Amino acid sequence: MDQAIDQHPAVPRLKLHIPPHHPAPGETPDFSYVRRYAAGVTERPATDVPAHETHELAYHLIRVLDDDGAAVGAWDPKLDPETLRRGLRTMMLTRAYDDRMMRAQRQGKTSFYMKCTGEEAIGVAQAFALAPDDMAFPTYRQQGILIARGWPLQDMMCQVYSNAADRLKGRQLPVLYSARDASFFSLAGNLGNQFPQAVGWAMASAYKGDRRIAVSWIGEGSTAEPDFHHALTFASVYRAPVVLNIVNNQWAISSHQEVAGGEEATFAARAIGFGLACLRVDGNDFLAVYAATQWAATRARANHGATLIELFTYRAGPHSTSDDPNRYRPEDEWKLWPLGDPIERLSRHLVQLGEWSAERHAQLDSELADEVRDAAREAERHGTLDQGPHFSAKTMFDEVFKELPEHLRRQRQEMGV
Amino acid sequence: MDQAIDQHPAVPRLKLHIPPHHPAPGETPDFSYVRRYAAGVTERPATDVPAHETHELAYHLIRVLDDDGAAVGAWDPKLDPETLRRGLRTMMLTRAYDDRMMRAQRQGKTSFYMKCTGEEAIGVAQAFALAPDDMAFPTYRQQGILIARGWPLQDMMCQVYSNAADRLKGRQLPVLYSARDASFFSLAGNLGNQFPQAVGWAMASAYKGDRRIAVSWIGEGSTAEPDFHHALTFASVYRAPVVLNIVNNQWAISSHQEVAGGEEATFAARAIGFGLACLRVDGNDFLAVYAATQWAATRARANHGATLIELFTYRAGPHSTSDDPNRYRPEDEWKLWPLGDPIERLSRHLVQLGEWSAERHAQLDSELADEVRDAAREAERHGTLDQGPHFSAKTMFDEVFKELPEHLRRQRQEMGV
Amino acid sequence: MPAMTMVQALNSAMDVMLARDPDVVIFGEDVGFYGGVFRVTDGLQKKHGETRVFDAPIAEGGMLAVAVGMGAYGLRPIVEVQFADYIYPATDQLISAAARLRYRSAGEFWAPLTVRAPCGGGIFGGQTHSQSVEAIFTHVCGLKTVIPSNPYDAKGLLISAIEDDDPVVFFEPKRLYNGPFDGHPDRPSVPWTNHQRSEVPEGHYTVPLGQAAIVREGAAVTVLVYGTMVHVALAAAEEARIDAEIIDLRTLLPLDLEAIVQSVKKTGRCVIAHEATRTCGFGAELAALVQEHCFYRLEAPIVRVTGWDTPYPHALEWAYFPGPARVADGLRRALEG
Amino acid sequence: MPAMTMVQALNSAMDVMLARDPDVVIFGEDVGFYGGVFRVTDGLQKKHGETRVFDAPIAEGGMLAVAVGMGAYGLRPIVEVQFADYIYPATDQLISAAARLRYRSAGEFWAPLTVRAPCGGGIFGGQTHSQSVEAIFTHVCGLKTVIPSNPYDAKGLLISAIEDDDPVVFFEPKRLYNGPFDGHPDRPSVPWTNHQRSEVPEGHYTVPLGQAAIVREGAAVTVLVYGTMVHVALAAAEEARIDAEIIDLRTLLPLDLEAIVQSVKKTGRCVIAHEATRTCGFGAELAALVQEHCFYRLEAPIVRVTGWDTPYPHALEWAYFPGPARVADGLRRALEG
Ligand SMILES: Cc1ncc(C[n+]2csc(CCOP(=O)(O)OP(=O)(O)O)c2C)c(N)n1
Ligand SMILES: Cc1ncc(C[n+]2csc(CCOP(=O)(O)OP(=O)(O)O)c2C)c(N)n1
Ligand SMILES: [Mg+2]
Ligand SMILES: [Mg+2]
Repeated sequence: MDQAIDQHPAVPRLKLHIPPHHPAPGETPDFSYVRRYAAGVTERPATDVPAHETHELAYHLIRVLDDDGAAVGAWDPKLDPETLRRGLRTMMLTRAYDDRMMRAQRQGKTSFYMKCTGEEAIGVAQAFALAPDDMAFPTYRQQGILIARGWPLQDMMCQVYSNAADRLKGRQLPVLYSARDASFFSLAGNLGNQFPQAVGWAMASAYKGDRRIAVSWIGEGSTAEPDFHHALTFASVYRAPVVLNIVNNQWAISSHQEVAGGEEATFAARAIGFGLACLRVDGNDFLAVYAATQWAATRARANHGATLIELFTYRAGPHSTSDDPNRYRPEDEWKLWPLGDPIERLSRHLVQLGEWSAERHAQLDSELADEVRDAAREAERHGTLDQGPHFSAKTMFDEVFKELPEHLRRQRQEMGV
Repeated sequence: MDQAIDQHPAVPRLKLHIPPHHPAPGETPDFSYVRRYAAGVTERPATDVPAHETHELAYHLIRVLDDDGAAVGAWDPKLDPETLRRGLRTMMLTRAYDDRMMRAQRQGKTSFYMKCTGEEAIGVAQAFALAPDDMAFPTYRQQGILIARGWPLQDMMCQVYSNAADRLKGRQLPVLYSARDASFFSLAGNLGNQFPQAVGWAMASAYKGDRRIAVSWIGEGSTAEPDFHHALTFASVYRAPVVLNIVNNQWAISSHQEVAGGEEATFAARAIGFGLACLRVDGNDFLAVYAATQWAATRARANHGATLIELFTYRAGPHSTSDDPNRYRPEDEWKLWPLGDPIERLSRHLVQLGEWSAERHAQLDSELADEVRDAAREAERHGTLDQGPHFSAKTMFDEVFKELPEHLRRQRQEMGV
Repeated sequence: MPAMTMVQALNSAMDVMLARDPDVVIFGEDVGFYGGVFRVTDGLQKKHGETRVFDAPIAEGGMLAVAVGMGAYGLRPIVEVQFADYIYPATDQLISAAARLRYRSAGEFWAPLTVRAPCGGGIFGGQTHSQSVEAIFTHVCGLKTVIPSNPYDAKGLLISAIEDDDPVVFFEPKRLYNGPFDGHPDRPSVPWTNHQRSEVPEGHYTVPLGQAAIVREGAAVTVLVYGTMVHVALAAAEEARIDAEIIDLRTLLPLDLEAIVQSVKKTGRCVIAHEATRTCGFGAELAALVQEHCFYRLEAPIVRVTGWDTPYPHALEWAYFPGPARVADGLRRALEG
Repeated sequence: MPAMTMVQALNSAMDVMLARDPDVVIFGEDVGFYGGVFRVTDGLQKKHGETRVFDAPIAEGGMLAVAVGMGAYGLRPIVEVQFADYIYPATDQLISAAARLRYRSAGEFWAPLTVRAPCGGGIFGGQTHSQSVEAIFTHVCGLKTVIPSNPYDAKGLLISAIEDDDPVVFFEPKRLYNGPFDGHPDRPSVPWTNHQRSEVPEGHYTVPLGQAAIVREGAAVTVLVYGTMVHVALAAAEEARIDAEIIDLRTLLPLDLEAIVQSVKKTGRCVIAHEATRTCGFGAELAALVQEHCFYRLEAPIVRVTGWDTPYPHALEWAYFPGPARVADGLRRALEG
């Protein structure tokens, strides 16, 4: 082309596309963009197939539980009723814990809280499918992992209360847990950081001839961060034994998944360009989440490399105690979410198997509420953020470095403690 | 899973994969990984197809010129002989310019130089396919764009010499040109920066209802940088009118493209996960490069969004004057490159059309050498890095900000100029 | 004149500029439909349209890169980084591109962008919602850095920043968004309404970059502060009954050195206070400059009262925050010294 | 003892540590087969194997992230950032993760990594191959920052850094890689061989972090320098015949404040010199500390001789570089003052 284009009348003008914000509060929820797929239709490749044989699955949605609560298809992990009940219990306990802590924040006992309501299958089913010493690099919405790994609620609550028994010494924002003994990595406030760190941990595990794999989670909104790209690049280049999960709960605070690039492709498809295996899963289907995680873990453990899993779910609660979702989305969206509630769905499955009943469910609910209440009472004996007691100001200078350097010793003196 | 896995004897140990460095100096070049594809076999979708209809092309290699120099297939842009000869001349001039400047550096007239030998079709054919006012955000290896847009060699040389006539006032490393009047963006030393900047420029152009698109280039090694990820994300979310080129010349200094992730997937395939259109092209085939660029530009101009193009080529020269490729690759690799030399191939095509001859080629070669020599002489009249003259030290403080702030005025005084 | 909070004043500045200049666009995480997590862009998308105020993917580096490209085209993008603590992914584009573009192209290209980010602690945000990172950017040649302390300045300085042809990093002390804060968390928080700098004109006006303001005249000691610490210093001076001259720097770079030197030459003593960690904080540069320019008038060592060289701890926020007691103590040391 | 260049000394440090500790791994751009663009890892992959010394994708942020994960596992990764100018993409992982991990997890996790990066100018690298960015990292709590000035220190300090359980940023003055440099580009470059600090033991030894070295005793004025500027200061003192006491800081954080204070209290005068831009450079912190601790002994303003607050210009490199003439001038100002 020889002439300048800018004044060329024949050429149409360019226009800027902005992803529409829909639906707005008051409007009717619109989930037409969610392709549901029937349960059981997606076939299950062997765990050692070349990655590209999984790429078509980026456009599927792996589902096991059908609408009647039956488990169907190749992805059914065939778990025994006992395990299923444990799974159900753990999800219910996670929800009860969230509700209690949310209330505690509303009561002013702490500054901040984040629930994972509607997403319980993700942390929980995955912890069930992994080895207890597989290293988790989670986000703030996988508290279910800790609970599934039997971590004491009271310990978690002490962190939320930043009280005198908080192992993190009141340093971290509530919910930014750390639990090395549960193979649960210190949570970062900085979105995405953990994703490539998990790849590095996995590379180290492989370098050492270990058997433990790393597993990480990231929100769909955070996939736009560099760390997401780094994780995929390094996982691909060094075939790291890692399972990389994208939790697509449709929202990033007030931004719909389209703002992160969900309009033009699925998030699972991000794997294709790196030659990584990928799976796209109904994140509210305990059995599907379990099966997909098991598939990816088996693959990684056998040195076939990383799998990117998109867990398709919905953030039922507010982003955190700091925002009011009714300002940016219809109030009843969650009720209309086409993939339902993970707890109801697993419960229905157990009932359908004759292994569970409405009565037992109701009873368990109140048992768990009591369990959480008791743990909270215990935790509060060690204090709350508003009332204290907290760690002494003196401790503020510890562990900035392994040993206290001279300039921090001087500053501590200056503080007069 | 309930028991810890790390001591589990039945489970095999993990191992770390490191991409092998092959072939090493002395070994025989091995291009078995290059799937050549015959010229003309890849079909050409309409420029307004949904992006996913192009995704299969990520695993093809668009080629127009066959081994006998015939132009074949749907991608033949059908350029007239005059244009082809101009293209050939521009590539030859670019090579002559590179050779001269490389020698100048060896003679100590400047500190640094980078050639694009073997990659001339890329800058040149693309500039031919674009509008002269489409905004280019290149890397240091697309000097061909400037030459194709008729930018005076002498001006480029003055930059390389950092002399008194250097429009950039001797501030930039040689080859980091800036030429606003040629719609050529200021080159960054920081790899990748320009890629998402081009997307921002394209978004602005679309916002303004302009007709100019942005075009950017990045090396395959640099695709690992965050800026590559940002460019794809923002181009996808806002459907920016931009053409994004990955120049896969097999090497990033001493690192083979596999270190950047080329072992598991093609670089063109990176587009798939973002729902962007993609093309994979024989970068040493002037006609294929022209046709692919024209396809992507047409698509962008019609508001159908961005295209990611992988230009498959080979870095024939050293990375720069600072390295010796014989320390990390076989000396004769370039001669065995299965996709040949872009200049020879276009020349052969013109000969085959009866529009060119070995004699004219040889004659043009020496004409161009003279042209470059004359330009160099002119440029050197304004000085060279080693001999000077340079811009005065006083000018060092200009344009840090639009106006000279007080503290810089004081520092300039302190310097005593 | 209407009384505005700092949030409203900042919102008004952008509203005015969107209306005046079609080249102004705003983007960032949650700034569009929702109006930002601190509501600073509330209503702007509705009023000015989706292509002028829009949500961005969660990629601070991408936002900055795109802003540089838009700036090169000729727009004046305003980027909101949700918290200053999250500006790190953007440092490469800010430092290597935005700050260098005009220089490296000898004036052919430039990036007239404004980066807004809430900074500072005092809201129990923990170590990743409380940081003050200004000193990283004041070290970078080619960037201007601004931190307002009240609604009137906030609007006037933000308009200046947007109209400025160089890249500006604009930090907003989040603890001041909805009211002045004197550093006493135990006392009931007060609204901006009764503060005289909350009277903000509806329309266009500027507060020039590079001019400090003397917010309290005094003869005993000079106090150099900005942002939240302006209010804390005022409280400290009152409570300690010290005749301190308090200077609100407002712009850290370019710095109003003249105002500083004049005052210190008068008082002979100087206290510098900021919330950021001490080592290599902006206070270090201020101390270096003051002793360079006022050495022979200084009667005591320059005192720095700052955040400790630790992350900002959640529960111990008030032990970390350099409150009135610590500033008053610094004043006394400067006087005794 | 063999005479080593700084490149050889650094290489030897890593060779020794790879042999001693199976948890040490090295990666970075071109560090594997090629041995690094400055040859600092030359031969290490061949000797210790592909899984211990390997090339990384061009992603400084990814490298740091991976190093943090490896550190959390229990390895001691060494990351080479090809030029300090390219460390910006890694700032988020360095600052938000590496520097904070131990603190935020109250000691459950930490990242004992070492980041090596060539810094400084003097090789006509232009503005993106010449930067000195140390002050950005000395402002970050949780990071240690080291800059050696000779082969012996380089090896001893690097081994200390690798063995240190906290993250260390290790800047290598590229102009010193192959010979000492006194700041006279016009004079023929000299090799390390004749320099007494080029005698480097083959085996394992350490130079502790946090200890400065007095490289020249004097009574008239104290000069605080590190890296290349150590040699420039020595030349300046000789040429100006000034009885300067020159202190090579070696480690910027933790800083050997005691050595500094002792010397300044003795001389009563102080000059600080670094290549980095002045505003908020590490010299600002040094000036602030010196006046805090030595105020009553200071007889003249502390003088800063630094790179100008502009990018490092290609052709005008030597007008930018704070050479012996400028340092000598600073010494005179400190003496007159
Ligand atoms: C680097 C960085 N940028 C911005 C933020 C502020 N922020 C906290 S959560 C959040 C939304 C994250 O959304 P998503 O990744 O989808 O996770 P979700 O909350 O939905 O689980 C944002 C923008 C942050 N914490 N870190
Ligand atoms: C951010 C950054 N990191 C590292 C470098 C050093 N560097 C300069 S060129 C280069 C290799 C680039 O390879 P590639 O992207 O394939 O481009 P090519 O040179 O092959 O055209 C490297 C690592 C840099 N300039 N910027
Ligand atoms: Mg989300
Ligand atoms: Mg390359």
